[in-house]
Amino acid sequence: MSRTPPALELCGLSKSYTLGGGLFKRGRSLGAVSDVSLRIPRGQVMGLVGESGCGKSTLAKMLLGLTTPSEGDVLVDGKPLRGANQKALARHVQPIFQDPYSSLNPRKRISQIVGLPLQVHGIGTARERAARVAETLDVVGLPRRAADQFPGQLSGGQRQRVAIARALIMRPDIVICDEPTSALDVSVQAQILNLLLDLKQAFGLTYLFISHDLAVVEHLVDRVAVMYLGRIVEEGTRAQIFGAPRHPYTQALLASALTPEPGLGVPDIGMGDAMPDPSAPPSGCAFHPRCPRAEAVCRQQRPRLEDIRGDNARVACHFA
Amino acid sequence: MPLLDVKNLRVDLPVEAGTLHAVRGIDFHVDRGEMLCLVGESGCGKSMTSLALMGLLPRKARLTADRLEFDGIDLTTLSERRRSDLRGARMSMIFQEPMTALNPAYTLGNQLCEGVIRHRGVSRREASERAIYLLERVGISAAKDRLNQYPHQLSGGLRQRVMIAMALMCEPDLIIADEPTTALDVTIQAQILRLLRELQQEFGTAVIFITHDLGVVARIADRVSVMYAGEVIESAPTPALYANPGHPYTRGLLSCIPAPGKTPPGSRLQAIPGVVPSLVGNVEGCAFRNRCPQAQPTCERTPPLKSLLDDHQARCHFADQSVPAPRQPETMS
Amino acid sequence: NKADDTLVYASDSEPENISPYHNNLREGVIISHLAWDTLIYRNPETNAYEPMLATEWHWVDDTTLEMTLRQGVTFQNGEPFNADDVVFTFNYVVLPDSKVVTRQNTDWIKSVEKIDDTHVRFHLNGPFPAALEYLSGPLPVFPDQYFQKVGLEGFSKQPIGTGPYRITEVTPGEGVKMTRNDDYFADSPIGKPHIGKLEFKVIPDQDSRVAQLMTGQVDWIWRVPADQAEQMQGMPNLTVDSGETMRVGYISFDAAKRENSPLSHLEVRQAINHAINRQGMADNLVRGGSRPLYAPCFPAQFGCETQDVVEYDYDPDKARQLLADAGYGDGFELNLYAYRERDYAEAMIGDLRNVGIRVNLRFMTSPALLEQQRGGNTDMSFKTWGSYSVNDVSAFTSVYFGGGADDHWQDEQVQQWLHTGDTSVDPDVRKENYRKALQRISEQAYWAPLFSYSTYYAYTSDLNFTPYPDELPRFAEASWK
Amino acid sequence: MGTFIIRRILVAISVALTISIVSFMLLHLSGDLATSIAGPEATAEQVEQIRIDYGLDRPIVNQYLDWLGGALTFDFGRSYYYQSTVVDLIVDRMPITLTLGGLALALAVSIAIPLGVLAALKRDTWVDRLALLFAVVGQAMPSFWFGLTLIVIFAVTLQWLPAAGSDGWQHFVLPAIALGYYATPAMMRLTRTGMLEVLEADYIRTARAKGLRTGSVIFKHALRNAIIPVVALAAVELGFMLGGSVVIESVFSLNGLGQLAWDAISRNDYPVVQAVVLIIALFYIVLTLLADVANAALDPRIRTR
Amino acid sequence: MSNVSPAESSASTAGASLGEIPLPAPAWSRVTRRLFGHRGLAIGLIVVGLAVLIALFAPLLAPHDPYHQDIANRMVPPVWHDKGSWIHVLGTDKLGRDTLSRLLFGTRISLTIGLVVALISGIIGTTLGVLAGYFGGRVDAVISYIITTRLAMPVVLVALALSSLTGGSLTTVIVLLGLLLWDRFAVVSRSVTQQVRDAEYVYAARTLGCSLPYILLREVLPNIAGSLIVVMTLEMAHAILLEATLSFLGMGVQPPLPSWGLMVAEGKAYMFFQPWVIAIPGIALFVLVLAINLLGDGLRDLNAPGGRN
Ligand SMILES: Nc1ncnc2c1ncn2[C@@H]1O[C@H](COP(=O)(O)OP(=O)(O)OP(=O)(O)O)[C@@H](O)[C@H]1O
Ligand SMILES: Nc1ncnc2c1ncn2[C@@H]1O[C@H](COP(=O)(O)OP(=O)(O)OP(=O)(O)O)[C@@H](O)[C@H]1O
Ligand SMILES: [Mg+2]
Ligand SMILES: [Mg+2]
Repeated sequence: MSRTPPALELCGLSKSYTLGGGLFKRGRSLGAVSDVSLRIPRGQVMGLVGESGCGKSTLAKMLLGLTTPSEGDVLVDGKPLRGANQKALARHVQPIFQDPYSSLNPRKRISQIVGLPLQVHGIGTARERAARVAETLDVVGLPRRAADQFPGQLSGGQRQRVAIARALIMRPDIVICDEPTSALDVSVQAQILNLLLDLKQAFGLTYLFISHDLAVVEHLVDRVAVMYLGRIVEEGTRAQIFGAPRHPYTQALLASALTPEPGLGVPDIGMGDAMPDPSAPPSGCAFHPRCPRAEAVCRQQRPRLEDIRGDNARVACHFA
Repeated sequence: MPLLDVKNLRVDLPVEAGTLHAVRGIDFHVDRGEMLCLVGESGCGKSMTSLALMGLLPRKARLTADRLEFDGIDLTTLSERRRSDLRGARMSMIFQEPMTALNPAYTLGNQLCEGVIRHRGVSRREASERAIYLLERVGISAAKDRLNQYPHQLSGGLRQRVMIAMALMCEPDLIIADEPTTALDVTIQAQILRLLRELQQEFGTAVIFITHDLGVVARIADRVSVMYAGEVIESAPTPALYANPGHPYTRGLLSCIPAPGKTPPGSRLQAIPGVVPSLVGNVEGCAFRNRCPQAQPTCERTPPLKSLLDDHQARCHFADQSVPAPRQPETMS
Repeated sequence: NKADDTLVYASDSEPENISPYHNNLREGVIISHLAWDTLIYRNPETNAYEPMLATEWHWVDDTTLEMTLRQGVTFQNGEPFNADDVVFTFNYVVLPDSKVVTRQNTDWIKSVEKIDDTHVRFHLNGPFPAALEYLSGPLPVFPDQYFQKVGLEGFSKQPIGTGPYRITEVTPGEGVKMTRNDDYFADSPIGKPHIGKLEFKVIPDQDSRVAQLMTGQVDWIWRVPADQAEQMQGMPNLTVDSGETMRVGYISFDAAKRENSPLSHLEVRQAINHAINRQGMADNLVRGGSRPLYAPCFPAQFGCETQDVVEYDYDPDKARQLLADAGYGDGFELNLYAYRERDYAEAMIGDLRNVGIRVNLRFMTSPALLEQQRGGNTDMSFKTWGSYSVNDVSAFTSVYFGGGADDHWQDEQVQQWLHTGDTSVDPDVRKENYRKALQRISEQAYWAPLFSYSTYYAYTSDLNFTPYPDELPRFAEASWK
Repeated sequence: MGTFIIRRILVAISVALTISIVSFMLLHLSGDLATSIAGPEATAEQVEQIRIDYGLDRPIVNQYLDWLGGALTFDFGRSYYYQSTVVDLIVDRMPITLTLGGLALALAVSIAIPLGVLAALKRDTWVDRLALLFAVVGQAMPSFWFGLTLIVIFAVTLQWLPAAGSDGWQHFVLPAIALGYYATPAMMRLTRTGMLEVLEADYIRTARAKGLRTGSVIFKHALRNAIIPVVALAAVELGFMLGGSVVIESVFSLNGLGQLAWDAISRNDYPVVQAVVLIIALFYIVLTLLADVANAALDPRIRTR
Repeated sequence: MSNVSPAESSASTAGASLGEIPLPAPAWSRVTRRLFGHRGLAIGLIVVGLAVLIALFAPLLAPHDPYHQDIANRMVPPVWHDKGSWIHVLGTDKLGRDTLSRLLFGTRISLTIGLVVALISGIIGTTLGVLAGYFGGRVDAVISYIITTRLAMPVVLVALALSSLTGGSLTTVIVLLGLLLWDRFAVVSRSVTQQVRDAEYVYAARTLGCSLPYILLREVLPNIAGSLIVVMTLEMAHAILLEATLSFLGMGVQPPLPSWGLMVAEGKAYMFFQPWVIAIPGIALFVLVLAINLLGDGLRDLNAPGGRN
């Protein structure tokens, strides 16, 4: 596993935005993602969870080359992404976005949408491309006649399949899924999750899977990373995270998940309401204002993300 | 007498292709202090139902009902003016989207107080005091300062709590909460749900809670009504529904969610194949039959509402028959 | 109006400076004659020169004119009129610093010398036969003490003259208010003014002027388009009058720097002269006394000797023939520059089109046109000239063919004749030279003179008003019915 | 709010500078000024003299800087045509243009907003269609035609109001209607669209759910948000009215800035043209600045952004 | 009995109304239905279409040469007037040219002005607006500043100043208006682009390595076209009217070209006594602008998202 480079490796990745800047004024800086390092081995599914606004989508955008990192590097198959052009990257990394409604251009036919990657990369003749499109629509389980329709004529689940078909037609190695099912209801969600799992098996895909829904994450992933205010606070295998979470934020998160078990009531996680301001993060451990276990040291020192126990799981907490 | 009694409620919307029957004759009732959950797939008419109750349907919508009574008041014949006396005072609503449900141009204080000033004729001072009290109750610190803030200065979770406080300003008898937590992440969702439950127990308020998250339903509801394609297809006390779902759609829904500890990770999930029928025009027979694993030719007839155990009804020809074995998972369709 | 003894008259433009020497607008000339007097009066009916501020005058020699001034005249501010005023005025206006707008009105004067309080002597730069004409026209007399006290700027805000009306208020962009000068000297050939107050209003929009005349906000307007004027004739409370004016419309050609320009061919210029339906335009468009003209001068002007001028009649066939002769049988394309009366220009374009010349109209403001012309960019321009009402050909033909900035042809022979005519004091010599010049100009078709303009006046029927062909309304003579 | 205003002011200043350059260049590069000032009768020497007198022989940059330096202290030089300074001319004419523009805008706003609200509330009824017709008529009618028609009807035929002049309020009625009508359609349509959009907004439903009375929902909650873009547009329209009133001023012989500019253009009185263009631009800039501040007051999101 | 396979069951039991997503009607018939179902749009389309036809076939339709003048026969009133005649149905103008013929030929000029100006300004404004909206940040700041500068300039005055110097002509007017009227396009396309920019399909195109021009032209533009069409129709009307205004002030298209604006402007002198001179081109102008407006409104309605499905 250490021989072959991981499919995706992030080294100290950071991204800050400038807020309120203009022609004449420098804005404040907001660290959306800070110093994130992660390795996703080939063929694995990495889950990424965290509060809304903690930087998950920003991270995904950097992996897709949609924004350039302020610092740090992304390695795809061991090769740095920085400097690689978007077209070359497109062959390796493809996204599936959250919203099946806005991710398809409403004015193009499904065949055009799915065939676009081939066209952009100049692959095959028109006829070959059409064949590839049909084939890919089969793979994601869409009827062929869908090819001539417009996105507006498809249901949410079908649209999300179109998006998946578009992502897959170039046979990428890595698929970045940014909340791919949160806009869908449970029955459609199940269809999509099944499809993702099937494809992983069939093509050996590597996924980065971002979601709020812990049950879904637990069902799907091999490893999980938990983010809080732009930083990874805990990372480990599914069993490690869901079985024995060590960071207080992870614990709160898991405690808040509601399983369909009548009568259990809603648990009290005792975490206060203060969502911190990402442009002025708290000192020390960013979680300390809301942490039930916080002590003086948490205010002063930022805990490092370390593999303390040597079990290949990392956590950033003074008390882990 | 139930607080809210609904018989054969229908909501029709004219659309380009004809008439869309968004709500197709549903019955339900809510008692004082009760929490009723409405669940169902997206687009099955949950929001339309709640808007119908509030009298806030879209402009073109047409409402009919055999009975639509709130505390003995017939809502179908009520004038808009009398209706507005009820709204906010005795029945109030929490909307799905906390980010847009507050007017960006006015302070929270202004928006919180205007209702109670209008209905109870109290002074601005008194109204503010009540607002502060409620904001504190919904867990907002420094409530007094918040009154002078504008909605955009608040995070989603805070706004949603403000909406809840606003719904409580006049101590209504009925709160309708339309997916109040779908936009929020789990930690905030948990806080809000707890709060709603507490307040409800404290004030004896009846709540209609709309969601499609079955996890949430399980934790908070007294009773559940499951909707499909504009109809209530099953209605039961919460434990009964989870223990013994009577309609194949309910069963399908429950099996779609990965349940930690029950569904093995990485295994295939159950899914309900096919799509919801178009609600434009009339639907003959059982609306679910094209997706139903147990569908029979009989299903082309409209299924009756069958009563199961205490207060448990399901609209299926076979509701009272033993549950058949779950169907094999589908492959990619 | 009659009720408040105020005559409100309106026109489209206002003089940039009320001082008569510092504007070149007709509206300015009108005011000049209301508020100031000249040394000599030209009787508009007989064209004879009569005494005004000067009671007598005689030529000492070809370049010296002596005048006897009237006594007992005072300026409107009480300052007495005497030789100092005359000496000051004319010595001031010939200074380059005085920024007089129309130099040629004054540049024949070298200096004026005071002999005694009632006698002055004009020294001329050379023989200038039209001197009396000028002295009776655009050369009013200013009060020397007052002017020296307030300067030009002060003077233009609070002008003082000896004339029948006193200017009380000048509002740029709006107009001028005047009241009757009750101390006006009794022997003036103008006579005592009748109407108590005059008000000049600037109303740039033609139709607004008409509307205001109809609503009674204005009592008198002029330059009413013929069509409107004829319709207004039917209105009971309005009187419409018309008369020919000294203004002449013409087309000037400029082929000077254009060897290959079609206009360098005499036949082409002649063809254009034949192609334009002067009579039709005068009768149908201009109307009100307009007549076709064939020479660059107004017939009433001294020296407008047209007996040998070629009269190009309206003959499209001949025009086509001439064009064919010149090698332009298929026609050609040309620009026509213009700055006023777009419909006249359009009519000409129609006529030219009829003989195969495709003309594009380039319509612009008159300064812009002038700039284009002086830059040598205009092949053909439709312009007009009003001679500043000076009844002498030197104010017209010599301006355009005497070798000045606007002489496109620089025909030395013509220049010679005109010069002789302009400087000779013998009327017959002058006439002879002008005749030759005009003849050659027409033979060469350097221009296409078109027609004289007319003016339509429309005013309230309560008013007694007499129009004169020199385009100078005399409100001091007007009275209420 | 402070930084917001400061930033807006900085942008405003740079825009004003740009306009000053544009208006200066526009006229200076388009022909020989000296010839046109000198007038038809001038000789070549006189033209040269004028070139020197007016400083037109110096490098254009110097001329611009001098002019700008003057403009900063509201010294726009002297009119080539009138015997007075440009500032005096402008100060004289400004009240008329401002009165006309202000009245026209007030008229437009007081018709457009209520009508827009009504059309939105009565959407798809005959009220709405009538309002649309009214708007389209306003857009389709050249303003001079409308102005003259008003004159024919109200001044000439009915003799209710004077046809021209600026001596009293009566003189401003017709021109204000003619000018105001031109701005009404856009504002009305925008109000209508804004109201339709806002009425669909969730917070309107919230307000109704609180049981507020219809009037309170419409005027307190909906209108305030719907007119935010209308305020911005109103400022633009006023700017347009100030600069575009030439036609109306000419038809009604009002002696305002537009007329001044138009006369100056036809007389090549460049100092006046430049100053008027700059002044009108400054008006626009100040007005949009005010509109922005007003919007920030109406919409707290802008203020604290 | 309870073990029927799902495929069979749905095949055998699904009623017609329960099928999959209903197949939409063929695109063309839907379009025509919507076009003509919308009364305003239909009227607008017919009138504008008619105007285009008239413009194209003006030489065939015109009873006379529009330039042929006959000053002896000037100011003939239209046929319904006592002194009218069937030779000149709409009468003649001040030079005795046939009004109807000039009106028909004038359609060409007015339509050309409307179209070309809208096109030029559309291209300029849309380019600026799309770039500002798409890139945001500094690009946006700079372009917004350009837009503000442009808005702050009094258009009519500038247009007048320029055209008085150059002497108006059809080309000058078109170029001038085209260069001046792009502001609305820029403002609108900027704000719509800002909405579209963050649509995930644009991100998707970027992650596929689509070139910038492709994204702007093929992904962004079609989705903002709806608003642009509306602005376009507004600007067409605006340009036609502004030309009329310039003509009124004497600085528009030059005669003898018969533009409607010019005809209205010329007719002004006859408003009091021969009102038809101005009324005839005025009404034509009014009808065309009305139709263009209806067309724009209709297209906007047509393009409005009618719900997600
Ligand atoms: N273009 C941007 N400019 C400035 N700030 C931004 C920008 N994009 C994102 N941010 C900020 O960066 C932080 C991280 O945003 P991001 O979208 O990555 O969060 P997220 O974890 O994906 O949240 P969610 O779960 O709600 O999707 C947020 O505070 C957000 O406001
Ligand atoms: N304004 C409208 N015009 C036409 N159809 C509408 C309108 N609003 C909703 N509908 C349709 O009415 C049906 C019921 O909508 P409703 O909003 O009640 O669904 P829901 O159950 O609340 O769904 P969700 O879970 O997505 O909120 C849907 O098919 C929807 O498309
Ligand atoms: Mg995100
Ligand atoms: Mg809903």
